[in-house]
Amino acid sequence: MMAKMVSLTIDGKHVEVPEGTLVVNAAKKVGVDIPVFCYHPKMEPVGMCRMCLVEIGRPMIDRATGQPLREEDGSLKIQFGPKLETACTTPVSEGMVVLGATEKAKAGREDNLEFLQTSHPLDCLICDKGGECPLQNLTMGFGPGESRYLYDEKKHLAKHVPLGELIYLDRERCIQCGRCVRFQDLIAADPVIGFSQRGRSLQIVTYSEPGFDSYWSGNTTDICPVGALTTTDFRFRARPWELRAAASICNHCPVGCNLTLNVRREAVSGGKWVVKRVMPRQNEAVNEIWICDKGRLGYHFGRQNAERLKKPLVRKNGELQSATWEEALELVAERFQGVGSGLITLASGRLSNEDLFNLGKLTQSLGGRSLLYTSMAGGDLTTQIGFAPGTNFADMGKESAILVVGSDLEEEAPLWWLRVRQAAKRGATLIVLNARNTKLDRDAHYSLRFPFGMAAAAVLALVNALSPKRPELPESIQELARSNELKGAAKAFAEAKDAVILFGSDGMGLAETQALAQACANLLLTTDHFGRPNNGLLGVWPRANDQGAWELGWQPSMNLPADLAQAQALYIVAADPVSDDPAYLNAFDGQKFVVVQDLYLSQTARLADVVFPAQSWMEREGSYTSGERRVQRYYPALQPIAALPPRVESPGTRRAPLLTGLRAELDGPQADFAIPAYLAEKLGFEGFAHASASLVFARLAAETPSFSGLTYQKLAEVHEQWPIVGRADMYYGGTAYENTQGLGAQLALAQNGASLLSWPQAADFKLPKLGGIAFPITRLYDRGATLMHSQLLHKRIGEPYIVLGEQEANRLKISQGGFVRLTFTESQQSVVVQVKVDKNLPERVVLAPRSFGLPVSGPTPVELKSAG
Amino acid sequence: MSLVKDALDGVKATFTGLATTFREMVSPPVTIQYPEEKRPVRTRFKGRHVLKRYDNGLEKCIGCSLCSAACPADAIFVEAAENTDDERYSPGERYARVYEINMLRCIFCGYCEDACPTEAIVLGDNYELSFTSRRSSIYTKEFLLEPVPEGGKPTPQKVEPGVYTRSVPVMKDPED
Amino acid sequence: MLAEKYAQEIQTILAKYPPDQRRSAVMPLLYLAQRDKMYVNREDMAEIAEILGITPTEVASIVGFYSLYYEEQKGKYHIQVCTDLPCALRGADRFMQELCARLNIRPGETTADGLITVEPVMCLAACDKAPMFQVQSGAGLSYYENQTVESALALIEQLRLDAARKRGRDSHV
Amino acid sequence: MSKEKLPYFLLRHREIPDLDNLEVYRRNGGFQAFEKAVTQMEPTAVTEVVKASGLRGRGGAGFPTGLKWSFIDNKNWPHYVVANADESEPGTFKDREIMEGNPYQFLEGVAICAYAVQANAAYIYLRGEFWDLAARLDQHIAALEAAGLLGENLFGTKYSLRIYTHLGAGAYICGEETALLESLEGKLGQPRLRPPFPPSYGLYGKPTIVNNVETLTNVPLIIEKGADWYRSMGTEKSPGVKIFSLSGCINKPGNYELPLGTTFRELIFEHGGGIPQGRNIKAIMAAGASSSLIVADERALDTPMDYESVPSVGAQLGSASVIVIDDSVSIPWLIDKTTHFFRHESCGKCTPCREGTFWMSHLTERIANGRARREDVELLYDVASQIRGKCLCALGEFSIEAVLSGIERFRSDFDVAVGEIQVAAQVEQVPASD
Repeated sequence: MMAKMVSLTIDGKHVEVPEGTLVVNAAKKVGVDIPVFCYHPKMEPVGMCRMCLVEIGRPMIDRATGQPLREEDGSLKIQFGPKLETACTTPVSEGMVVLGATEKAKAGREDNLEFLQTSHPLDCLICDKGGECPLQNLTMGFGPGESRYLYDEKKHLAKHVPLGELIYLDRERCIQCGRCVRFQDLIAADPVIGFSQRGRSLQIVTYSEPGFDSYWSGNTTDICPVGALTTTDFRFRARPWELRAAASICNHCPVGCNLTLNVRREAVSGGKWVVKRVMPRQNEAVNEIWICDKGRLGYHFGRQNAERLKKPLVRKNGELQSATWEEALELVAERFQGVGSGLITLASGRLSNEDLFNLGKLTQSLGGRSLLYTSMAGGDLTTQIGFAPGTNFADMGKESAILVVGSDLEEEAPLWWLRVRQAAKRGATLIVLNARNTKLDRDAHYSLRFPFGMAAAAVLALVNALSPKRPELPESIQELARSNELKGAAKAFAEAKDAVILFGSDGMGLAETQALAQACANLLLTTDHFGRPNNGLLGVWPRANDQGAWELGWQPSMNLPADLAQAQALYIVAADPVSDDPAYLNAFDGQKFVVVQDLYLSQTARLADVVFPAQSWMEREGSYTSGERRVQRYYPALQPIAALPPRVESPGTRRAPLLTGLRAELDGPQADFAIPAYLAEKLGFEGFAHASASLVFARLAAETPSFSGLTYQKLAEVHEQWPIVGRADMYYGGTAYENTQGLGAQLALAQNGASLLSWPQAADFKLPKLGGIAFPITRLYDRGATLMHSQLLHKRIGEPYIVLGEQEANRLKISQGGFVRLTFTESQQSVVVQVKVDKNLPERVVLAPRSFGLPVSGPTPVELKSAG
Repeated sequence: MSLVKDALDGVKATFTGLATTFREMVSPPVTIQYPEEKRPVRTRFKGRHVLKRYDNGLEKCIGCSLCSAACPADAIFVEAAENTDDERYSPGERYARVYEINMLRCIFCGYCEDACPTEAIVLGDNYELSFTSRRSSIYTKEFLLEPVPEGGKPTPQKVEPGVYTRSVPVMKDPED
Repeated sequence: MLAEKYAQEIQTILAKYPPDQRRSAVMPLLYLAQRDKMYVNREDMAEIAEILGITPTEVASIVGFYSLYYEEQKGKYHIQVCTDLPCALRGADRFMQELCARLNIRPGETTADGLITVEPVMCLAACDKAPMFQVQSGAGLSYYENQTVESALALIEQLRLDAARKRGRDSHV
Repeated sequence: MSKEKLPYFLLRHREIPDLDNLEVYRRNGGFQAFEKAVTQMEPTAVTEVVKASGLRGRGGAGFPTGLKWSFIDNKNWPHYVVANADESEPGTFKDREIMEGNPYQFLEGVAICAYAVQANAAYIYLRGEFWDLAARLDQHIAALEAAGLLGENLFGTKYSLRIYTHLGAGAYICGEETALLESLEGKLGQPRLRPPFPPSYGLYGKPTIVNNVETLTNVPLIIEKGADWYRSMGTEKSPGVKIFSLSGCINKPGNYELPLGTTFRELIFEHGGGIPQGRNIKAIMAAGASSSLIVADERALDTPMDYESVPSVGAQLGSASVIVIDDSVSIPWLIDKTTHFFRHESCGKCTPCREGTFWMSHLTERIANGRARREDVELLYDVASQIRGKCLCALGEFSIEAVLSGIERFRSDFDVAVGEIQVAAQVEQVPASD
């Protein structure tokens, strides 16, 4: 439904905008700058800062006839109010005349800026916002030039106030616009910072433990119109104008947030180019202008630190020793030759499409098996009835339904949590179906709980409520199935014009998520919610490019330890199974030939025969496929590590090394897609590209149906986005970067139409009478390889722990913070971990966070004993 | 006639020339015994940069990088860090952890001096700028900083908390 | 713990507001917490937040904004003298100065025994009966109107006696 | 202007002892109006009577009460009524006397208002200092519930009503109706953006009527005796009686219930007993600290105090809190008092008020203490003018009234203050504190 259009003039420019548009936005659309501080286009207006004052005139209406009055020349008679009005709170109306450049309006701005300057310290010289500061810019543009305030009477306030260990507050600089407070309250739903005191003493405070306890805190530094809020990461590290910007994609989760990596040469790193900060880059279909703190502050693993692998390692006399590329490649090619089906290539979704394509192709050429290293299945279904091109959470509202099942969405994919929540606020029916309470419940219309282990059955119960083809339901789901809540949710889902399902892996492993995905697919097929925009199935994958891996034909093994044990040769890329679960150690018996390709010498790499050093994503080019099936490019930000002295060349524009021939020239880590290509060349296989990611992508697109038609050029296409950010007028939307490097493109759906699948296995899952079951859960801040290099977040990550219900804790006579000995019934391994108590959990349930060193890949029987 | 006149003119010219020679023979020499002896520079001469200190020894440079931004030759590199009261280099929060000028690039325009909000960088008298490698053409902060004045203490200093909270001192407008 | 100590009061307070608007109860609950110590500490704020389902920061914001809540321990009795214009026209400023001088403190300070804090406040809506003040203590708030320095000192003496008696009683328990 | 003494209508307790006893109140006709409204009148009819009476809001803004009630949004439910008992304007002390002396008439007014807009819950937002008063009101409400005058199915109809008290905690801004609603919702007492106005978006986002205590206390009489009776008092455009709070340099400060249109002279010299110690009247503030300073000349003294006439002497009637200033008072000292008040009470939400009141108070402090530069008076005037027309709510807008009118009308006092001549202030100043 199109909104009614309203026409008006702003500073003489004619504008036509939808009814309800605010004057300030209408002006921005025609390039008229109305300065703002408190207003932010992503938030409701509050009209606090009074910066956007303009003169507004409206046509006079004849009370008798209801017709507008006209001047003698026939033009509308306009009446201006006695006062200036705030453009940020006033919606447009037909025939309105907005004047922002009159003496009166200009005086209003000058007055306001003079007021703001009475307490602002004017320490732009050392302020991290200096150079990209709205107050600085607007004062230059609209300010009075001089202040009549007596300098001696300026209020001096604390300049070094840690709100937590991540965000610092400078009380003097704060202009009380409240953007940060409102962001945390309305968008992040973590009102952990607030205003205290009043009048001129109004100040930002936090009483959360730890301070500023939110995954979204970094965004407040972007939208802060002064340098009051700064991140510990960037504080005093560089001036904004000294930084170069490289477009990138976050690789922590499947959302695929668009990033800008700001780089600069750093003396304390020996003059190397380093990433100084990570900033959001606008993509209104993906992350809008936000990123979570993991994306912003967890990038350090890609930096060129001392622990990074720099040269290939080859095992000689039982020791891993440095070797040349030639030597290492030669050895691997020789050993892979003829291994045939004895080869297993194990790679994770941390790799790009190009990497996975070349790795898969090499494995295929050798006759081996490519296995995706993941804890979550169902990608075979998301490739068929996943998000269709044109799907965008931003377009979902009334008439849409969103079902989130088996996922703690804010922990697994923060931006999706944010966008789903906003869709719910716009009127989309949000159904949250989980075994336990999550933050998303607060916004849910239907918040349903199923017994632990019964996710697929719970979805089948929804189908059951709708479809005559009733799948059998196990006993323990019957109560939920009979509830009116569930029936209401099923009905709302079925009746929605558009509907999507997000399924995650909360408390589940491969088998369970496979069943869940199948149940979800059946629900979508039953209700005809697939194959068109804003419909389909979304996997909340553990890694950034898991969807891409599935699209390229990678699949996990349902019994990986056994498969690995049986293999003759292993090629493990961007995966560290041994750290995740010591059970995998059995696979490394010393007999088989093991090649590991990674950034660091991981636990698995230590067991390898050959280790290839890989380039981090910030040193190279590539593309990821997000969970929403959007293929997005990332660009090199840093020069790759080279053992040879670096050539002085500016980053940002540099492409992957152009190799005329291999061997002697190869130096330092190589791109993950290039290494298999080198091997292929050694082995004499045709059809591999190693020279650049774009060449690989061209082959990939030619050989993979869902990618067909995509090119790097296409992925780099952009169009105008709203709100406007990142240009000279960064006061408007904050310091997020404008997207000039590509919005990406969504994959086409598989050609063959989907039909109703067989009902998944949904056997009754009963909690044991003795011991307990450990269910894996995902925490945003985990102890995985990608976060442990970011020391900033260490305090937030903490030590390994498990979560128990109150009853369970009481039974074990243990309280929050106590220690418990956790023994895995099958393997009889045991660990001592700390306990957190969640009063809502049932007995016999143990929540075990993934990537905390606990070998829980799916529901696992355990025994618990208090350990003091 | 003309011959005689020519001869006389020749003689005259010779003596005129010799007069200059004799005069210069007795006037003091222009050359000096550089490097033992050095000629003073003009007051507005722009020589090698000096990073200034306050009387108490704290560095004037606050690491704001404005000199680097102003430099048309991109010769200056500044890397800042945060002061603490236990380890204080300059007043306020920020100081220059690294300050380098590439003298191969510097064109002695003095823009850095103009840009400096704390009068920390000053183009001094020193014009002896020879170096033997590209590496040594990069002058570091340690090299550029002036010596600690008498009565001052070297940086970093341990200071009373809360005394040096302002980066920029309140300065009078320049009077000249 | 407030929830145990004042279970009945908390229920009464919560019953005043619609069930989905518990947050409204934050101010009355803060008064409840302040009764004990004449200030609200972090634990109390956290507990009130827990009762109302909001964050401790949101509770602390309220404490900071409203001038009748204290985040720090001052005197047991706050003598709050209105010195706004109408009262000042009737000598409230002089009244407070003299009172403070007699107590040997400055406005805003607490007497050496830690009992009495004298502070100027904004209008108390008793402009016709100035000089006047209110006494805020654990027992609540009471107005004292048409005061003289002598009458105020007599009251303070009484408050001190009460406090001493209370202490004596407490120490016997 | 007729001079015969009208009986008390709002301060009836001055004539009837123990009116704060429900029995006594009922014996004097109490709660008949409410019963009549609930049992015999349509809700809209009640609103119409109030509209016809010409009653205007007594809290300061003077908005027609009946009109406000008629704006209630009937598409959105439930409705609420909130009585604004956050009386905090320096110079205002009328609501407290009503609620102490004549509480039931006020509660009956709340009840009638609630019935008129079909609200089933009403809150009385009292300033935090009215702690004892709130406790007494709670007892009165309990008494009403016990007597079946509040609660479920009143007078055998389907209508039910509960009244609750809610204490603020020391914030003048909460007298602003939207800030009051925010505060009642458990948030910072900062004003909301308007529109929407409370009758369409009020407490908890629901349609809400916010009325001052005195306004509501008028209502039972209007319902009982009719709109025409009410109109027979006061003036054509400002009908009815009003409580004038008289304070400052006056012999007999206190509340005076008089018809609107009574002159300043009558209030100050006849009722208030004139200026103490035979001094001369210098200025009048008609609406507490928020008001302009009226030069107390003959014309001003003869001005009737109603909503239309007071503006003719460059001021507003507001809440009719009349502060009398005699010739011993230095105007710079006076505006230092008012700006200090506003600086302390500014909520900090909008820039001009937050920064402007702070700056003004700096300047007035300097001027009042004789430390000012000559240009500071001009600067003060500029700063005050700079605030005008830019604030989010009335607090900031009215914070400048005394400053601007003070400088305009009493310039010579300022000249003395910024001159080198030190004039001993009548009242010693106390250091400002936040």
